[in-house]
Amino acid sequence: MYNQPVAPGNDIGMIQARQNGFAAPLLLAIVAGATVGVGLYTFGYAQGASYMTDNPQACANCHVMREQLEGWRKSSHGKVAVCNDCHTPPGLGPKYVTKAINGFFHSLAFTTNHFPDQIRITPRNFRVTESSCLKCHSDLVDGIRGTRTDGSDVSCITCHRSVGHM
Amino acid sequence: VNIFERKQESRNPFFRVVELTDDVDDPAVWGKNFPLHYDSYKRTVDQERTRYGGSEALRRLPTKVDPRSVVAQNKLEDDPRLTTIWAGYAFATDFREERGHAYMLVDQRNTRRVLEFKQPGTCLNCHASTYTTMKELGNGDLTAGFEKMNQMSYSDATKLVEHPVSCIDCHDPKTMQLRITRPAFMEGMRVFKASTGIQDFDVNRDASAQEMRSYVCGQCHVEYYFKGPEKRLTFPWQKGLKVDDALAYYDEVKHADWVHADTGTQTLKAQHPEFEMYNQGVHARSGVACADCHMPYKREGGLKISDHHVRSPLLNINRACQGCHHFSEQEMKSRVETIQRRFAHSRDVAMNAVVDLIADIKSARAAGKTEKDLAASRDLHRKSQFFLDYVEAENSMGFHAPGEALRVLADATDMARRGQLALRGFISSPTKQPAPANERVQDLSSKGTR
Amino acid sequence: VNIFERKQESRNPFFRVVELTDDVDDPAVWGKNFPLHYDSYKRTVDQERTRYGGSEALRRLPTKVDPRSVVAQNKLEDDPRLTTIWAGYAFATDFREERGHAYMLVDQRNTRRVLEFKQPGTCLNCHASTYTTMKELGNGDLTAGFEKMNQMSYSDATKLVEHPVSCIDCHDPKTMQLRITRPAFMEGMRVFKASTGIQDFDVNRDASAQEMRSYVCGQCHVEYYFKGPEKRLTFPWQKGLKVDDALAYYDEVKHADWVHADTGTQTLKAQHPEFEMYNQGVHARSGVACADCHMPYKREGGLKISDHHVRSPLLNINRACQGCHHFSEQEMKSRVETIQRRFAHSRDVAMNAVVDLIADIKSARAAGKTEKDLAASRDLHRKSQFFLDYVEAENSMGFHAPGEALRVLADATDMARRGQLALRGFISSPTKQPAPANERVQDLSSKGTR
Ligand code: HEC
Ligand code: HEC
Ligand code: HEC
Ligand code: HEC
Ligand code: HEC
Ligand code: HEC
Ligand code: HEC
Ligand code: HEC
Ligand code: HEC
Ligand code: HEC
Ligand code: HEC
Ligand code: HEC
Ligand code: HEC
Ligand code: HEC
Ligand SMILES: [Ca+2]
Ligand SMILES: [Ca+2]
Repeated sequence: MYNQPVAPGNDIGMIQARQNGFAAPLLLAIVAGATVGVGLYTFGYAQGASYMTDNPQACANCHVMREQLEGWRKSSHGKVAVCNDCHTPPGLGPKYVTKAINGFFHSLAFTTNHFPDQIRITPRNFRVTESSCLKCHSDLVDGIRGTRTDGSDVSCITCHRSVGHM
Repeated sequence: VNIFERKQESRNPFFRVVELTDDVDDPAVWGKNFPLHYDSYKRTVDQERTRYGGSEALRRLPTKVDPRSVVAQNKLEDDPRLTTIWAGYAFATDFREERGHAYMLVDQRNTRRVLEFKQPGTCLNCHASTYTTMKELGNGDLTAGFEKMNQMSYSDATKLVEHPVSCIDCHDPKTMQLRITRPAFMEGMRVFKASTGIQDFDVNRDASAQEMRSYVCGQCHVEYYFKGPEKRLTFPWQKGLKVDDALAYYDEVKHADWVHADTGTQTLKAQHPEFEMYNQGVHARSGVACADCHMPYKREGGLKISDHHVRSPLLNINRACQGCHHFSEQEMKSRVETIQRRFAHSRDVAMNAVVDLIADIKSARAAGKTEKDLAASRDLHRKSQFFLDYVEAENSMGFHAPGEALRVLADATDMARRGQLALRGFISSPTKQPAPANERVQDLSSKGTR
Repeated sequence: VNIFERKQESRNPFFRVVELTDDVDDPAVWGKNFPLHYDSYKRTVDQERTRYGGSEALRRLPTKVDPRSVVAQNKLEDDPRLTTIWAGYAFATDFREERGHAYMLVDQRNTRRVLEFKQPGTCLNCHASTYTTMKELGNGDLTAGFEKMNQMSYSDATKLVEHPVSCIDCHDPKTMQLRITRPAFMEGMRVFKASTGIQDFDVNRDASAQEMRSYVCGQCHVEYYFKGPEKRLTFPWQKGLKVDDALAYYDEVKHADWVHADTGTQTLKAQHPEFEMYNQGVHARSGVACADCHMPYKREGGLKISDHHVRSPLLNINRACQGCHHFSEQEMKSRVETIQRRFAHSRDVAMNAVVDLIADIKSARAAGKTEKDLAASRDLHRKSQFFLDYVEAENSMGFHAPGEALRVLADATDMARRGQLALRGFISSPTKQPAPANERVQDLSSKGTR
């Protein structure tokens, strides 16, 4: 179940809609939409652009991200990893796709004010983050992953949930 | 392109110096490929106690019958009430605190329960590396070998084994993946899952990797009985994993472990239902596995490995708990002890009630009461004994499922006292029956963390 | 997420359109400066039920004596056993599910416990905004006013108050900081802290900001009694906050709330010990405050404010729980209900035992047993009644401290059944006294999260 986390139960339909993995075509569609979308919102909000930089400060252009920024500063990773190290997948392509998707939906959510007070990571981004740990730690954990087959990998977040921010 | 897939690059940092086949039960051989694991595995000889767990190394004079020079605490001396509740059963002659895996075979061979009572080969299922033995006995057919071993006498069967639980009992030698090697657990899970609506569950095929981190332990750390003349090792899970379900099952198949010496009651003895109780707790619900706490990862040089020094997590709080709980070691320890202290209190209350009931039935018999007069109180004796014993035999002192353990003790206390009242002609007929303590059987072990 | 960090954020300057003095008890006036808070505060009129909590809006025909057109569930009808355990006491005439703060004054004025029984002004301490009233009565001296109000009749005293608990009862109008305005709580905390070795504790001086987030609630959500002819509101905390400590205190001062109609026992009725039970739980230990769950932060425009719509957190799981617990709302809800279901079961078992005991003593009296014959069973009736009532009256259905609540029920069950046995001449004299359930009094509320 780790590799397939259940929906982090928030009842906002629009969010539910994002909770399934993205098939390639749908992905493209969204990327397109996303770019437009981001463009659009960037117009009103500088923040949209924040998604394209790696500066944590930029994430916190949205005050709703401030909590994580504060927590991140204090965390063991505050000095070693930025938001995007953990919240975007390896590889430039995937990275910007993800940024676009998040940028689009988060900007949308932010403007329409449609999101829970206690923000919960989506299953998709949860998986992105799980895989991002390996960008830096794969050597260390090769051993414990050795008994695992694809799709049943060790979930780092189970035990290290708060490494990035409380 | 699936951007989530983790790269499957060289995931094998372990340097294989020997070829491991499915017939190597000697851990030393496996140790050649996995020296770090073998070293920690061997550390299970260590004896260190915690407030309620671990074990204490007590010296003794080796004798011809029992060559052990070191044993763990004698629980019967520490709490004589146990000899009363088990009167007439082998457990009343010898029962010690359990210790590390390294001792499982020698402790079994030398307990008076084996030395002075005839026991079947079945006992070995959980006290030795029996995988290769069973395969040989069954000429390749594990289950056939399992059935053969069960039907042998203990003395004959034990000659066939050499090691305590070994690498091969938990691991596939080729992939090192976890696997279930005990037919009793395969069958137990099948009937249990069926009770939750999942048909022909094959644990080695259908269980997730995280579940396997508990299932390998569930092969032994469970309540069991020997079914029929074939002495087949069987887990009472047909109706579910709760104590109520086990009792209902035993009642249905009319099973009793022994007849209580003082009361003549058809009594049941429960043994180490760690797996079942754990499944009633918030950790199982959260997807936390036995291995997470009892075999936490430890860093060895540039590598993280699972600590094979299986032991009390309270001897290893930093690794066992602090990954998930951000409180001091002292605070985590005292949280556990707060739970255990409460449990110990209610356990004592319940045990005193059962002891009182036994004394009452005993004197009632002496006073010549008829079987009919005793029926009601004996029925409550059987029930309260099993409920009490179930959580008492569970080895975490209530920690694995604090709420469920106390609920069971409250029920045991009520039943024992009502047993005493029944002898005095009082049968309770409440206007409102207690609401059920739990939802219908459900499988918590497979819940995710989210 | 770290609650302490969140607090920082909510430090926001609010527009002061009116000057708030220490004499303004009308929340509407405060609402001018804090419209968002006032709006959520007013929402406590909402009635919505959860499986075991919240409240249901039931229509009724307003009468001249009781003008309410909507009330909450009648618990006496839902569970008639309550009228038996409280026989002879006002609670047996009228006891409803509690609802939101907005109703506290009207529900008190119109309960048959007030309409049909003579009650003192003391009742108002927790059912109205009494801060300014007490100050006036004492010409500036809060405690003097408190004493005056206690000694008035309820009918006279209630004329002096107008609002349910209001801003001024929890806040300093200048700084908006939390403050304790109830002398009974100041005194209660002083004696309690003294029992833990801390001398002359002044809650408004010595409590941390985080503790205040629970203490303001602890002014009312606690067990209490009216001491002496002065009817002084008193909390039985001299020996500690546990049920055992409260009972020991009442025994020492020889207090009884009423004489049980059926048994003639000097009985005690417990009321809403939320604060005391919460202090036995893992949340208090972790530094989680009442307000964290019942008044979680919520986003209003750019601000994060404390939700003043005080209610069941199960109606607000995302804000109340998911800041700390990373599980779905459905999962959090079912975790709570699992705890509550177990509690409900053991509560029923214990209540049936107490009901049986009452019936037994009643018939023993009818059969002409002497006071001396009844002494032992009456003593156990007093104890088991209080233990049962204590956790039953606690309003979280066991959630605030699941382990402690079940431990108390197990003890209650044992004592009630032993009471029945005592009537039949059996007195238990165990070879081993139960180990103490808890460490010596300790102050959990002041534990940090680390
Ligand atoms: C335009 C404002 C804005 C900016 C800039 C922003 N966020 Fe967010 N973020 C939001 C909002 C609003 C939500 C809540 C979305 C929801 O729950 O529906 C959110 C949710 C999230 C989530 C959890 C929900 C999910 O989609 O998994 C993550 C992770 C996240 N943001 C990371 C980041 C990172 C990393 C950055 C910087 C690269 C960033 N955010 C910058 C507004 C923003
Ligand atoms: C950009 C590289 C990078 C990424 C991405 C990253 N880490 Fe780290 N991590 C580090 C470095 C460097 C350290 C050493 C920091 C130190 O020793 O203080 C570290 C330390 C740690 C530690 C030990 C300190 C502690 O907090 O206990 C843990 C555990 C950890 N990382 C887990 C994770 C997990 C889980 C993830 C993914 C959710 C992750 N890391 C993602 C670079 C990274
Ligand atoms: C079951 C719990 C658990 C899981 C799952 C887990 N870890 Fe750990 N991790 C630990 C523990 C315990 C330690 C501390 C080991 C020690 O102190 O020797 C640790 C230590 C670490 C460290 C710090 C090593 C050091 O001492 O600097 C890193 C980095 C790390 N883990 C990364 C990961 C990554 C990446 C994953 C996912 C592939 C992961 N962990 C999965 C429990 C876990
Ligand atoms: C070392 C890895 C790491 C870093 C760095 C990191 N995060 Fe996260 N983030 C995580 C993990 C892991 C989760 C999932 C937590 C969970 O599932 O409970 C998460 C979740 C979130 C969420 C969703 C809230 C939640 O708890 O589900 C937001 C929003 C977020 N991160 C924003 C940020 C921002 C903004 C930054 C930079 C200031 C940042 N993160 C830096 C690992 C990281
Ligand atoms: C969340 C952590 C956790 C999980 C998960 C867990 N345990 Fe435990 N276990 C403990 C603690 C804590 C104790 C008490 C140790 C003590 O008192 O010293 C304990 C005690 C035990 C003991 C007695 C140990 C001794 O020292 O005497 C056994 C046996 C045991 N557990 C087996 C299991 C099995 C089998 C499972 C899974 C079915 C399991 N545990 C799951 C934490 C855990
Ligand atoms: C083949 C059977 C078997 C398996 C599999 C098994 N155990 Fe055990 N375990 C035992 C026996 C038997 C003992 C008692 C040994 C003795 O007292 O001589 C024991 C003892 C223990 C103890 C007590 C140690 C002490 O100091 O008191 C713990 C903890 C424990 N096991 C945990 C586990 C965990 C966790 C797993 C799975 C990772 C597991 N066991 C798998 C049979 C088994
Ligand atoms: C289903 C697995 C299983 C079977 C079958 C089993 N044991 Fe055990 N045994 C365990 C586990 C697990 C422990 C450690 C936990 C405990 O002691 O409660 C243990 C502990 C012991 C101990 C050490 C503690 C004590 O009781 O003194 C002895 C001796 C022992 N068993 C003897 C036997 C004998 C004799 C039999 C057969 C009649 C037997 N076992 C059958 C699993 C099993
Ligand atoms: C009682 C069960 C048990 C026994 C016996 C056992 N292991 Fe393991 N082992 C485990 C568990 C559980 C894991 C974790 C696997 C996972 O998470 O997928 C593990 C993991 C491993 C791994 C993978 C890397 C790691 O550290 O997680 C290796 C290698 C390993 N064991 C070697 C051995 C060797 C060598 C022996 C014998 C000396 C042995 N094991 C005996 C239960 C056992
Ligand atoms: C892989 C994660 C993980 C590990 C390892 C773990 N826990 Fe927990 N623990 C949890 C979760 C999740 C909960 C449920 C509450 C929550 O959501 O935080 C919990 C709850 C608890 C509670 C409160 C429940 C209760 O019954 O009062 C205690 C106490 C506790 N854990 C102690 C321990 C101890 C001691 C250990 C180590 C022996 C341990 N935990 C190891 C995740 C973990
Ligand atoms: C960790 C969260 C948490 C904390 C801290 C907490 N509560 Fe609760 N409380 C709950 C939950 C959950 C319920 C059950 C609600 C239900 O059943 O609908 C509850 C129920 C209640 C109820 C009954 C509510 C109803 O809907 O009928 C009252 C009154 C109450 N709590 C008061 C308090 C007080 C006073 C404190 C502090 C002394 C406190 N609570 C601390 C979570 C909490
Ligand atoms: C001045 C006394 C007083 C104070 C202070 C007080 N309460 Fe209450 N509370 C009450 C009374 C009285 C009721 C019942 C009202 C009724 O049923 O008419 C109540 C009801 C409740 C309920 C039940 C709501 C429902 O739907 O059933 C909750 C929850 C609650 N209070 C929580 C709190 C919390 C949390 C605090 C502190 C932040 C607090 N209370 C402070 C007196 C108080
Ligand atoms: C120490 C504080 C306190 C005192 C003094 C107090 N109450 Fe309450 N009362 C509460 C709280 C808190 C609740 C909500 C929780 C509950 O109902 O258990 C409540 C609930 C009520 C309710 C609604 C639920 C029910 O019982 O029907 C009534 C009516 C009531 N009280 C009447 C009275 C009367 C009459 C008195 C005086 C004899 C009194 N109260 C004294 C705190 C107090
Ligand atoms: C039953 C107690 C109680 C009552 C009545 C009450 N409050 Fe509060 N209030 C609190 C608590 C608790 C906090 C959190 C304070 C903290 O965290 O230090 C708070 C915080 C506040 C804050 C600080 C900002 C924030 O949102 O945390 C303001 C402003 C406020 N309340 C206004 C009001 C107003 C206006 C009223 C009357 C309409 C009122 N309060 C009634 C308990 C109460
Ligand atoms: C400010 C943090 C915080 C908040 C808010 C909070 N909890 Fe917890 N909760 C904890 C901590 C800390 C523990 C102890 C275990 C651990 O360390 O994770 C815990 C433990 C638990 C447990 C396991 C204990 C047990 O008795 O089984 C449950 C269930 C739980 N919380 C439910 C809730 C619910 C429901 C809410 C909301 C009404 C809530 N919590 C709000 C921090 C919090
Ligand atoms: Ca032990
Ligand atoms: Ca209510």
